[in-house]
Amino acid sequence: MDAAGLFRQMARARAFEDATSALWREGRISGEMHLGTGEEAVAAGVVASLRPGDAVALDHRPTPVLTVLGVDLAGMLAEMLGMESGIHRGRAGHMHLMSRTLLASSSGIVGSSAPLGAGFALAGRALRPGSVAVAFFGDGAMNQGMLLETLNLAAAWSLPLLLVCKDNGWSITTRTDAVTGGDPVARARGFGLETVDVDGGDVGAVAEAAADAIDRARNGEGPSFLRARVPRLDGHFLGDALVRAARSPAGDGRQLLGDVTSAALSRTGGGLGDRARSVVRLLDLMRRARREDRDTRHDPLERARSTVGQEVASRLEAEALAEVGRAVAAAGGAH
Amino acid sequence: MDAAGLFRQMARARAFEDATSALWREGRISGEMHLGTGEEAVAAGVVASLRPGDAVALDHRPTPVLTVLGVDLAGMLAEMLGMESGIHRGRAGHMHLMSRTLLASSSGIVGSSAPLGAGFALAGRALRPGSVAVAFFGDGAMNQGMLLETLNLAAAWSLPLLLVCKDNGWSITTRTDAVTGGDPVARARGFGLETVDVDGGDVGAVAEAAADAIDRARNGEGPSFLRARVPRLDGHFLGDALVRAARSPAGDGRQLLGDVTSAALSRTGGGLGDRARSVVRLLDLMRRARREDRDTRHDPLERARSTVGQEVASRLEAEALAEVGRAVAAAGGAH
Amino acid sequence: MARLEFGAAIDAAVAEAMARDPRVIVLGEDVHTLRAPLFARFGPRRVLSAPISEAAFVGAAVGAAMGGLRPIAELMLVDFVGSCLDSLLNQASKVEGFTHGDWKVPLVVRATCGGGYGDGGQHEQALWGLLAGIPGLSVVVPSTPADAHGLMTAALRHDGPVIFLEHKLLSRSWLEFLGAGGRKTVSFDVPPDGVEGEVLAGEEVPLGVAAIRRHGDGLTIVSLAVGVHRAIAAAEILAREGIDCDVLDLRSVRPLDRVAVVASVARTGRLLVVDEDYREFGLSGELAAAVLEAGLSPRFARVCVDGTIPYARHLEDLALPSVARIAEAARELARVSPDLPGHG
Amino acid sequence: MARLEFGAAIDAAVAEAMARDPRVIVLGEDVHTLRAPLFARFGPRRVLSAPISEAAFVGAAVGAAMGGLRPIAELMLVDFVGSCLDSLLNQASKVEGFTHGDWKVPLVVRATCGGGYGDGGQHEQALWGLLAGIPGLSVVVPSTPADAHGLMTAALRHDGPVIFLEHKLLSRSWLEFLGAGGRKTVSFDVPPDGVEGEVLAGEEVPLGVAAIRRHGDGLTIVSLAVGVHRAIAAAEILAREGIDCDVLDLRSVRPLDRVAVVASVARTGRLLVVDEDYREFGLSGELAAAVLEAGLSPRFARVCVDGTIPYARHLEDLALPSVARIAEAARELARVSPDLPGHG
Ligand SMILES: Cc1ncc(C[n+]2csc(CCOP(=O)(O)OP(=O)(O)O)c2C)c(N)n1
Ligand SMILES: Cc1ncc(C[n+]2csc(CCOP(=O)(O)OP(=O)(O)O)c2C)c(N)n1
Ligand SMILES: [Mg+2]
Ligand SMILES: [Mg+2]
Repeated sequence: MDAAGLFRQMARARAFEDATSALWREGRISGEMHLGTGEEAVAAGVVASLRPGDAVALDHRPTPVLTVLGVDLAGMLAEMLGMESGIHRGRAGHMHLMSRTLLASSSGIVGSSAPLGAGFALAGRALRPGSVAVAFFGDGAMNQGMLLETLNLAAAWSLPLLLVCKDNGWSITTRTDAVTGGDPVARARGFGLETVDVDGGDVGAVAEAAADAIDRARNGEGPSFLRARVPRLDGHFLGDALVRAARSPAGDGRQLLGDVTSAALSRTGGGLGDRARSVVRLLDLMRRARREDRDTRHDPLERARSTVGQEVASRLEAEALAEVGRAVAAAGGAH
Repeated sequence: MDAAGLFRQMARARAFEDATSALWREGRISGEMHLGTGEEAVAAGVVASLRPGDAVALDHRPTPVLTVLGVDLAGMLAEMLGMESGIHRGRAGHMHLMSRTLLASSSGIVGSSAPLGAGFALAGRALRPGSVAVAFFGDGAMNQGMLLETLNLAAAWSLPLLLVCKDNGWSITTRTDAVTGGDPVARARGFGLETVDVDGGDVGAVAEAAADAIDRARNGEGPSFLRARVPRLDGHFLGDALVRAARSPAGDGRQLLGDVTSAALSRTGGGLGDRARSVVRLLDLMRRARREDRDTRHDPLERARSTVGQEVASRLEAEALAEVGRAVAAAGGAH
Repeated sequence: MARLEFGAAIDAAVAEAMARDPRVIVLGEDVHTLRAPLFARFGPRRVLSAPISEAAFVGAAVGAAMGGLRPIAELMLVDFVGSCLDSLLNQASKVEGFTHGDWKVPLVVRATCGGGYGDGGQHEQALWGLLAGIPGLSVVVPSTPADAHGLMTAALRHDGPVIFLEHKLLSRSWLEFLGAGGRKTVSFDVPPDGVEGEVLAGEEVPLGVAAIRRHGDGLTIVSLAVGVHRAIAAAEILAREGIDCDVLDLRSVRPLDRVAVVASVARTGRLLVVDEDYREFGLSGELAAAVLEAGLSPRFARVCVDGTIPYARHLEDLALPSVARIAEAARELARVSPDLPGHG
Repeated sequence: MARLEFGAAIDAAVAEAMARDPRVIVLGEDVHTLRAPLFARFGPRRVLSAPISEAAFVGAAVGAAMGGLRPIAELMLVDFVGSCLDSLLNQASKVEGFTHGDWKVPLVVRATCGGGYGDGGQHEQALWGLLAGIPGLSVVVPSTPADAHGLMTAALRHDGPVIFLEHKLLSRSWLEFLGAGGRKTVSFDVPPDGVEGEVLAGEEVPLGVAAIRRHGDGLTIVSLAVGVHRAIAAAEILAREGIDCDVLDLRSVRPLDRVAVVASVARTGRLLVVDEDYREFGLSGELAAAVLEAGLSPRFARVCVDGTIPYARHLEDLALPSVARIAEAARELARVSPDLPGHG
């Protein structure tokens, strides 16, 4: 796909996330609303190589991929609004958006997209020769047993599967590397997988790497692991408490900081060093959360804009906005 | 520990396994009786570096390590005989032999020794500074999620833990490498662990490698992964159907071979190539099982015998036999 | 019509389905040996040996079912469900509900269950109550070769996830594999009618339909799997003492055949549950609720497993529902007179 | 005596225990932020942030408990127990039985549970019935800050594994974290008496003891967690209609306070179970068995969750036990007259 085509998909995905965010703020979407802002280049770049009969298994940030795949936007929005006109008549919600016809599923259980993707690959090999499956997940999911087992299963069964790790550095409020040994790519290689490491904010690079890996899978040459570094532009979920506290320490963060300070000064407790280590870690997390909050320098859309040129970009964005606007209206989102 | 000391422990462990085998044949031990014959060098070599306050988590072949650790042999035998005089009054049986005072546990769930060992290490670090924990498990367990997660947890928390993979090449009747991607050592390294690969039939090599790793753990330098290749001398468990079939294709194997042949010749089914692949694989497994059955060339006791000399070895073996004989009698095993 | 052993009856149903429908595949640990005839006949692409990764391969079976196959994932022992519960609790059982019926998961999880051969507390559990507590799953536990064959046939035609439990004491091959290991020096209290019997190829036993194994008006015994055979043996003793028992074989735990249970208990006024699963928060409680919800007020008792199953054979015998315990509980129940018929 | 929120009451009990006993540690995902005050006060060696590896860190908590610590493993949402069931089913719950009481596992697993904020079917389950079905575990589910504090205090003194479930609708911090996210545009049907209340430091609420929340002779409502508050609200409506209800708050699912349930039902002759867990094969069935085993024959009904919890708020309201459904079921029960007292 050409750069404009990729940008168009990214713009569509972003417009969808932005619309979701607005509806969430209005109180019309419930539960933990995880946006995929920052992951649009990965969604567009990978999906560009997919064909009918391929399958995707998604995690708790499914909407960019589903948008690019072509799931009905009004139906997805209506689903998130809990309406009977939703694609699952309001039964599933945003962590469980699926499409049987497009062979796309999502799940809110961290790591579960990997075995599901492996199963899609297995079925694809038997029923749709030449097809592939893709499993998307985060860096934190790389510590979940069922996913680790699947790295092995994919290699052992030589499945036509692409495992895509969207590495945003975070597991909710935990820096993933603080709870992880080694590096995701080396880890995947240790399971005998082909690996590739790309800048997930560079849609061209993602598209190229994914095309290679998917080609190999189609040709029966087995699975690959693709690590794509992505930014997390909107915190873990909308309303992320850590991000809000970091943004406004004297406002939303007041309670947390007050509680932490008085606890650290408690008469009984750990040694001074221990307490200091904790406080420093918490402040460091807030610093990072603040720095990354809506950091446009790493925004894949900003980066892609320069490739296609301002003019084309603006036109495509306007089209995307209009399309999503129509979907919002159709879903009954505007009121 | 000197070579004779190590040999003595190996001989004790072997004598215990042999006594167990005899009791099993007499029909006095129930359930799946997994022996640790072939693993004696690993047991003796690792335990040589342990001290009071250290802990071990074991899998379904716990007896060699427990014997070397010094658990009451008569009590263990009585437990396996299901007697009130057993160390757990007959409640636990051979897959769940434990010792609270020695901080040793075992479990029949593949992979579970790893998280339990990590927990022992955590408790040891907090309550018994300078202590270590060891988790023993097989090559097949390296594909179990909770174990894979623990490779990471151990590295991330820098636990004083030694992870010992007794690699016998088998997972029941499956060649582990047929269902495994990559290599166990590379895999462990991919989790950021220090690794060491030893000949698990060479007790001196095991003892040296384990001593190093355990030293480092004691000094707060974190966990290690030790892969020890071991032979499987008595099949997966006593009475292993594949081993029996391989040993006597016209006897114990007749049913299996007959069923397989008539199935392969069935009018409907897979293509010829598929059927042939299956049959070849089954025959190959039987060939291997037959070759490895009680293969003395790889027996760690035979190999250690030459190091200590025939005379010393015979004396130590006689002592071990006598000790275990007394334990059998005390347990009420002789009749 | 053929006389088959319990395990062979299941394998025959699987083979029939595999021959009929290329979407049926088998995956699990050691299936190349445990299902060697299927492996030899259908090849390694339809009988896939798995690593010891229950979460991955049962999870993959869910995905494969969503992707158009009809997989049978073999779990060896149901006790190992602790390693893959998520795939059943949050994936297989939820997809149909999430998609409001649009996407179904035609998956069979085949696992052995139960004790009676001295394998200890981590390897002899029943766990059908725990699994039946998950909406969206079906759970079947046959007691005869005919039912084993018929329920597997039905499970493979069903469009939702089915847990198929094979009691080791009924399955000679498993008992030989795990318990005897070629020894003539051990024996097990195996119910003959459960181990071998007539089987009709292609015949389906519908999910959720109980069978009456014995008729009597004094007391209803509801059971499943090995318990059914113990209950029948107890009923024969009891009959000689003047206590006539209905023996109901549930066959399916979920869906539960409430109608059959209620019909029998309405007649007898006494309900004795014989359940090899843990006593509390499971099947026996659900049966109590079923009769109360139907407005009945029977005398009620249950013979179940109370805690971790002990390893020692003599302790295990005491822990599992035995003929003696069933007869004892039945006599106790028969002593007090019930209200008949159920009011309300 | 202090007025505390539900979540703060639990944290206070944890802090008291940690200050008193250096063996108490906390481990789990994001505990450095979710328990930031504990983290700041006791340091990263006693409040350990874990990777998303429930099987490893809950399993490690079992080992740590066997090794001499008294860990609290936080599971975030109880729905994630699917990823670590083995550590509870086959390890934590079995060690004491295997060793005939010699080796105990003083472990607390703290997890949130329950729905009412539109998070969908994988994130709002109760699952206390499933967990209570495992012998060797205790399962507690408080409904007030005082009980939350007292039960956590008891759990931390208990020598066996305890599952401590914290209902998200009662816990303002969790509801804010998962549901509101700083918005003023959403609201939840939060029971005020569950959310904030008086708490006595150091006071223990023993495991296995129910509390009577309201007295009445016409009908017994047995519930727990949010259900208790819904039941009380329903009872107030019913009282105006002439139906007087006992409302029993179980507080512990296992051990179950059978004595309290039986005493109340013996008096009222009617049992209504209000249970946010799945209807079948769980707590409500066990309560039916408890009263039948006691020889009672009450009118019985239950208001539970029937299947996968739907995402849409209005559908979720219909799926979870509501005041309206409880009142309706109670009226139905009150219409038929019971046998009093229980015979047998
Ligand atoms: C098994 C399981 N454990 C914990 C959670 C709670 N949880 C939801 S998202 C998340 C973080 C996931 O991190 P990552 O995989 O890196 O994805 P990201 O959110 O960073 O995109 C966690 C811990 C869950 N949903 N499932
Ligand atoms: C979770 C789980 N899955 C399956 C089994 C059945 N099982 C018992 S031993 C074994 C093979 C283990 O292989 P490995 O870890 O290499 O140990 P080995 O028996 O070769 O010493 C299996 C699959 C089990 N006990 N637990
Ligand atoms: Mg992440
Ligand atoms: Mg092995």
